[in-house]
Amino acid sequence: MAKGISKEQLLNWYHQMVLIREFEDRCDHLYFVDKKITGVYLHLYSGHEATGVGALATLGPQDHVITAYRDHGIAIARGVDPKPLMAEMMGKRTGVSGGKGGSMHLASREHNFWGGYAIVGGHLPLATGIALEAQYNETGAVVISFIGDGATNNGYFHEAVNMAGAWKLPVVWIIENNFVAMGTRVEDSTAQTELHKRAIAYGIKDMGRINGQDVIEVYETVKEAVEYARTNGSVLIESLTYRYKGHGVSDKTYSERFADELRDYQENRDPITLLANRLKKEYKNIEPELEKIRAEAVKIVDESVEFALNSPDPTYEDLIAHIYVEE
Amino acid sequence: MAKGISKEQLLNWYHQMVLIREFEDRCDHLYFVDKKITGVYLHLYSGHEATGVGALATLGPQDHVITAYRDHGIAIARGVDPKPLMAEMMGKRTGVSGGKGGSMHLASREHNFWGGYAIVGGHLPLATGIALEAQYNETGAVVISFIGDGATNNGYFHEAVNMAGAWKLPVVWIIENNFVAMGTRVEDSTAQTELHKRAIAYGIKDMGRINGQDVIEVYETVKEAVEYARTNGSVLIESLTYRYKGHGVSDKTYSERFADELRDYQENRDPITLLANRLKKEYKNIEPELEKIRAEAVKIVDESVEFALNSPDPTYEDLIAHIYVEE
Amino acid sequence: MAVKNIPMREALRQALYEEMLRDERVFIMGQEVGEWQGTHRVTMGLLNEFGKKRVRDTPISEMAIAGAAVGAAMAGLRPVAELMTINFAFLSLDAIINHAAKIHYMFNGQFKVPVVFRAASGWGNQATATHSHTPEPIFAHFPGLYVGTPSTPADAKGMLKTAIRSDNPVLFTESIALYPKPGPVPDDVDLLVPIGKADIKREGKHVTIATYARGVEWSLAAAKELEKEGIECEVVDMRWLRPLDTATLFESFKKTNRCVVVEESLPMYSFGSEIAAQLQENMFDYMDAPIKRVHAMDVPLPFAREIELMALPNAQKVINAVKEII
Amino acid sequence: MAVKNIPMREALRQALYEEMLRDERVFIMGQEVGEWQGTHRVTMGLLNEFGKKRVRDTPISEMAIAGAAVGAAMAGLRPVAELMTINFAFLSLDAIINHAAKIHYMFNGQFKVPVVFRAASGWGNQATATHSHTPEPIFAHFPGLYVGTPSTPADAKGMLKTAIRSDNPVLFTESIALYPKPGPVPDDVDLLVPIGKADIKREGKHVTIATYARGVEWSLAAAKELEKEGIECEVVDMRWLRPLDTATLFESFKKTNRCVVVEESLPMYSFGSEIAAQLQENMFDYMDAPIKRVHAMDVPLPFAREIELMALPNAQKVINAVKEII
Ligand SMILES: Cc1ncc(C[n+]2csc(CCOP(=O)(O)OP(=O)(O)O)c2C)c(N)n1
Ligand SMILES: Cc1ncc(C[n+]2csc(CCOP(=O)(O)OP(=O)(O)O)c2C)c(N)n1
Ligand SMILES: [Mg+2]
Ligand SMILES: [Mg+2]
Repeated sequence: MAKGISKEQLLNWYHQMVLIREFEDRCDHLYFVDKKITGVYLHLYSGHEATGVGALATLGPQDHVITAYRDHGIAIARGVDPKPLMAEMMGKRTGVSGGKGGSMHLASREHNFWGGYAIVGGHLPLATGIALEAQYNETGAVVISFIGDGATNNGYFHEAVNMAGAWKLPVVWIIENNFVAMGTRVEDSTAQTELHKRAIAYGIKDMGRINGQDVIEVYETVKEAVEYARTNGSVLIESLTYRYKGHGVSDKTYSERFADELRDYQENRDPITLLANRLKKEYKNIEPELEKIRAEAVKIVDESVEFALNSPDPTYEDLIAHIYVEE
Repeated sequence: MAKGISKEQLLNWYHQMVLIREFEDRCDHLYFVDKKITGVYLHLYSGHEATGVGALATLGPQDHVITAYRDHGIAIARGVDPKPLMAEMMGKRTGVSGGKGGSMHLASREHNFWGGYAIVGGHLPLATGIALEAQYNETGAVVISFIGDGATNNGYFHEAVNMAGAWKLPVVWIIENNFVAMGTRVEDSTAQTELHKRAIAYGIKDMGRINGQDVIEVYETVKEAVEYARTNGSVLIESLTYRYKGHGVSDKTYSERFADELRDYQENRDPITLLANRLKKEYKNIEPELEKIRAEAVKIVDESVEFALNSPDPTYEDLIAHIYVEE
Repeated sequence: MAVKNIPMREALRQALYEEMLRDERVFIMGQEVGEWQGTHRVTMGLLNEFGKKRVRDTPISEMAIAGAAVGAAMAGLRPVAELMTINFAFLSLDAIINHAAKIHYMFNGQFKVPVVFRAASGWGNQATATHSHTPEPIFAHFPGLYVGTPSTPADAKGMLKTAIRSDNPVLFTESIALYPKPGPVPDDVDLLVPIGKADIKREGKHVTIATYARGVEWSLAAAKELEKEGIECEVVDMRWLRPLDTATLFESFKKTNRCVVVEESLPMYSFGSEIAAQLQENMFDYMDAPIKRVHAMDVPLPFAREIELMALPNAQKVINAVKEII
Repeated sequence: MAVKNIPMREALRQALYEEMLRDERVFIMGQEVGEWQGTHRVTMGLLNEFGKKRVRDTPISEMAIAGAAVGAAMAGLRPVAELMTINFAFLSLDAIINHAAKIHYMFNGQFKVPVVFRAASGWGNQATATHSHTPEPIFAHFPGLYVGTPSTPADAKGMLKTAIRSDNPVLFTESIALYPKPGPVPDDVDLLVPIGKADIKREGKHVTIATYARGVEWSLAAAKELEKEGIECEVVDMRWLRPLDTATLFESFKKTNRCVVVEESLPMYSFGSEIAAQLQENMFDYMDAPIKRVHAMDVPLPFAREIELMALPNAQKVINAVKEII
């Protein structure tokens, strides 16, 4: 495993994945128990960590990232400070989007993280447009655009990916196939369950299916894809992953409905455990380091909650600000 | 050629194809010269005859047909009387759509011809829905839905075909690939120029590319497709054909722009000439019969023009009728 | 006839259940209407009852959901297509306006399109800008479509049943905030509310409040407060934005000579605009004061609870508007 | 400064040409804008001038055309996305309303979306129901977007230039009927018409005619006729439906105390509704008569020329409306 990937890098990924998991668990708790997060549109990334972290590890700061509403983990993997992220969950003035976007609309301009978007598929042509700018200005940048499995059945997907294909735009389209869209299984929404094959319809490079639970496999495939896209145009990857929580916090019967499958994933295919086991196998006595990382993640999340709770609410002035750019 | 296809059937196809060609040439003349057709949204089917005629020859009266705005030839091939068709071109009260639909919105309920539609791609989910009724009521009927090459890049195509695939609905999707959408060539609008391959994206049967200029090849392939669709669900066929006129009558520089290509098609790959040559080869002394058919077609078109010209205009009562079903 | 107190959600479910029992051609399609039991639980239990043929989970394909429903309706079925929330119906706009609403006319009556598009509507639950629309007036701009949206469980049941039985396409929206609210519903399988008929939800003589859906709740609350001060409001629930029952509205206005329009939607080119325009045009001689409009603030709706609530209409805003013209 | 008499089509072309020369970030995308030279010939010659990078023919993908333009604008370009006709913009509604108009707000100002959506609008040329919309009011319902539509070549050029230079998203529609009509245009590369500023196209004291785009032509023709009878109409070309210049409108109304609203669009929940509502609400004490509305008939528009023309507004209908309230 891990050809040419340093221990440091692996530990960094481990850190990010654990941080995401902790952040999401805390969001869950803040919603259900503490009632400090009140917005019911709260979609957690738990289970998907390896895909987000492995994919974004391939990018430089000049590259671009965009995703749908399941965006917490993507923001963290892109290096956005958890404090303003947690503040956004609570609708605080100090949130990344000033409390106006909420969980589904995190973004950070300075990280070239172009946001989470709540209309299924709506961000896909935005990815095409952002890539067009890269090509237009010859910046050499690449866009990674995440896509839910369910979103691939939407007209936006078709039009956006086809246009990017026709214009040879540098986008790595990554389908995060967690096998379900809300409650609809992939096989119930299309007769083509191998979603990567949709690349054929657009004449773009099909990089097949990967094990999205394995951060190293994700990293290596996406790395190749990013290099390809930088010069040759769009690529499609299907990353097989799994959603640990309900669709959003309103989906309360999820863990019953899929109890067995869920247990199987958590026990045998958990991305964090997988990476931990590999690290343990490769590097002797690494346990204390992993423990330290975990403790650190908890502390970061604690601090983010602290920060959010102590932040002010937006005011009437915020309500009426930014409807238009002042000119 | 023509295994098991009777002379009578071939002559019938010849009749239909010639009738379409005559009808379209007359429309052109009525628009440009006689100024009796005034609507500029007038898209002629000339050049496509073999695809429409060959495909619809496979259907029974209980089956269904739907298409886009390039619908004159489809209506004729489905057996709709040219008189009310021509009347519709002129916006007469006796037109198939009472003069309210015009060239782009021909339909005949009694022929299960569900219409031409002017919004690119807009009729495709209608085809899905009509097929759903067939499945729901177990009528055994099949839907043939025609699609322009340009229309395959629209979200409607993706969603409609995917849904039909997921639900195993009996639709034969026929792409009439005339290589161009208005002025945009297929290769400029997608990196996947083999449009039939889009079937893969939906897990439906891909019946490949056929020579859409050859009525027999069209007939045989679509026949197989219809049989398949009746029990197994959707099929996609790409029929390669060619547009003899501009996109619509407003497209006046077309025949200059593509002069060479156009000449090549007209001289070497004309669907009517092709069929005539085959008939001549197969059946001795058939020329007089073909001549008779041609004369007959001219007469039918003459009569349709006569009928249309002598028909009354719609009135104010027509203007306000059928906004809603009275109930 | 028995009358039961049930939430609007349940009233809608009953309407669907009864109409599906009554007419085999009626079926449901939409995202999560089946296994999931409906995003807002309106289709709860129906999959079990009627099976997958008549309760169809769809892909996330709003164009095809609406368009296929149109096709199925033309072919003789009676689809009830759920668009989950009205926000996603923006993606169905062409299928609804250019197809459902125009096909009967465009083909000179050859085809009927007896389809119902159902969608949850409204905001105030931190759903943020893209998920916080009440755009019924946008859809009601176009002829060929009926647009209805109920304010009580009884209306919900009766209007939805009428919509399903209608041979015309209907956009039917349901206020998310009203789903759990109970109200009396007569136990009548033929409970029908005529299309295009408004309903006076409270009589009064000093001012007419023209409203619909969730606006009725705010208006009735305001009326209750104002009563204490001797101001009697007549609350006219328009129920249908198209056709618009101006007759009932005008009748009320002739009595009160004053009107406040209350809606959850945005201010411009909206419900309040049309009502005000109609009244001043047709009731000019009866106008004792300008028509006032209460509506959402003219902003994309934000996430944070505090400021979102500032932007939402409420009873107090209705009271203030009434007082301005009384 | 030189003034040239040119058709609106050419004025628009000049605006595009000059802004593309001025700012490398400005580019055009849309169906048939390049090789075909524009469906309505507005982009004629621009491909030759600027090449494929800056004049981009697109697939028939209205969702992606609008959405990709939004993305490119966020990333720093200044796209002018042509949607061929406004009818097809129904398929772009979500990208325009939920994305272009909301992104600046939703992300608290982090991103700007300096995109212009251009589309030909209007009807009366037998385009039939699906191709005969003037739905500008629908789009103008939503905050975050500007909506402009010119009535003269000079306005066309000045407004489009302003739209392109604006940091905000603009929906810019162009009346198909007005494309060939000539008018004087100052030869000024900085000809700019401020966003949200109405223009009095004719002064008068007896009645205000509030209108826009093609309505101006009908209104001016009506005014000319009415002048013969001593009725002086003030024709206010609103130019922008959002922001709406009520100040200019109110100023005019204070003088005339009467108003007719003229639009090419459908009657309900439309431009006339909003103008009438605004006037009665804010100018109640100045109202000497009800505001009258002239608009398309409330039907899906038919093909046959005879009956289509019956449904279209015209100068005579404006004259009749004015006479009703004078
Ligand atoms: C256009 C649109 N339709 C429907 C919805 C409601 N919705 C939100 S998320 C979702 C499921 C998306 O599933 P998928 O793309 O697989 O992403 P996942 O949630 O699994 O990450 C649906 C149907 C929406 N937000 N937008
Ligand atoms: C949604 C939509 N976009 C654009 C148009 C304008 N338009 C009409 S026909 C056409 C080209 C369609 O080409 P194709 O699908 O290849 O069919 P063909 O004309 O070749 O038969 C276009 C762009 C339209 N009518 N509808
Ligand atoms: Mg999923
Ligand atoms: Mg074509």
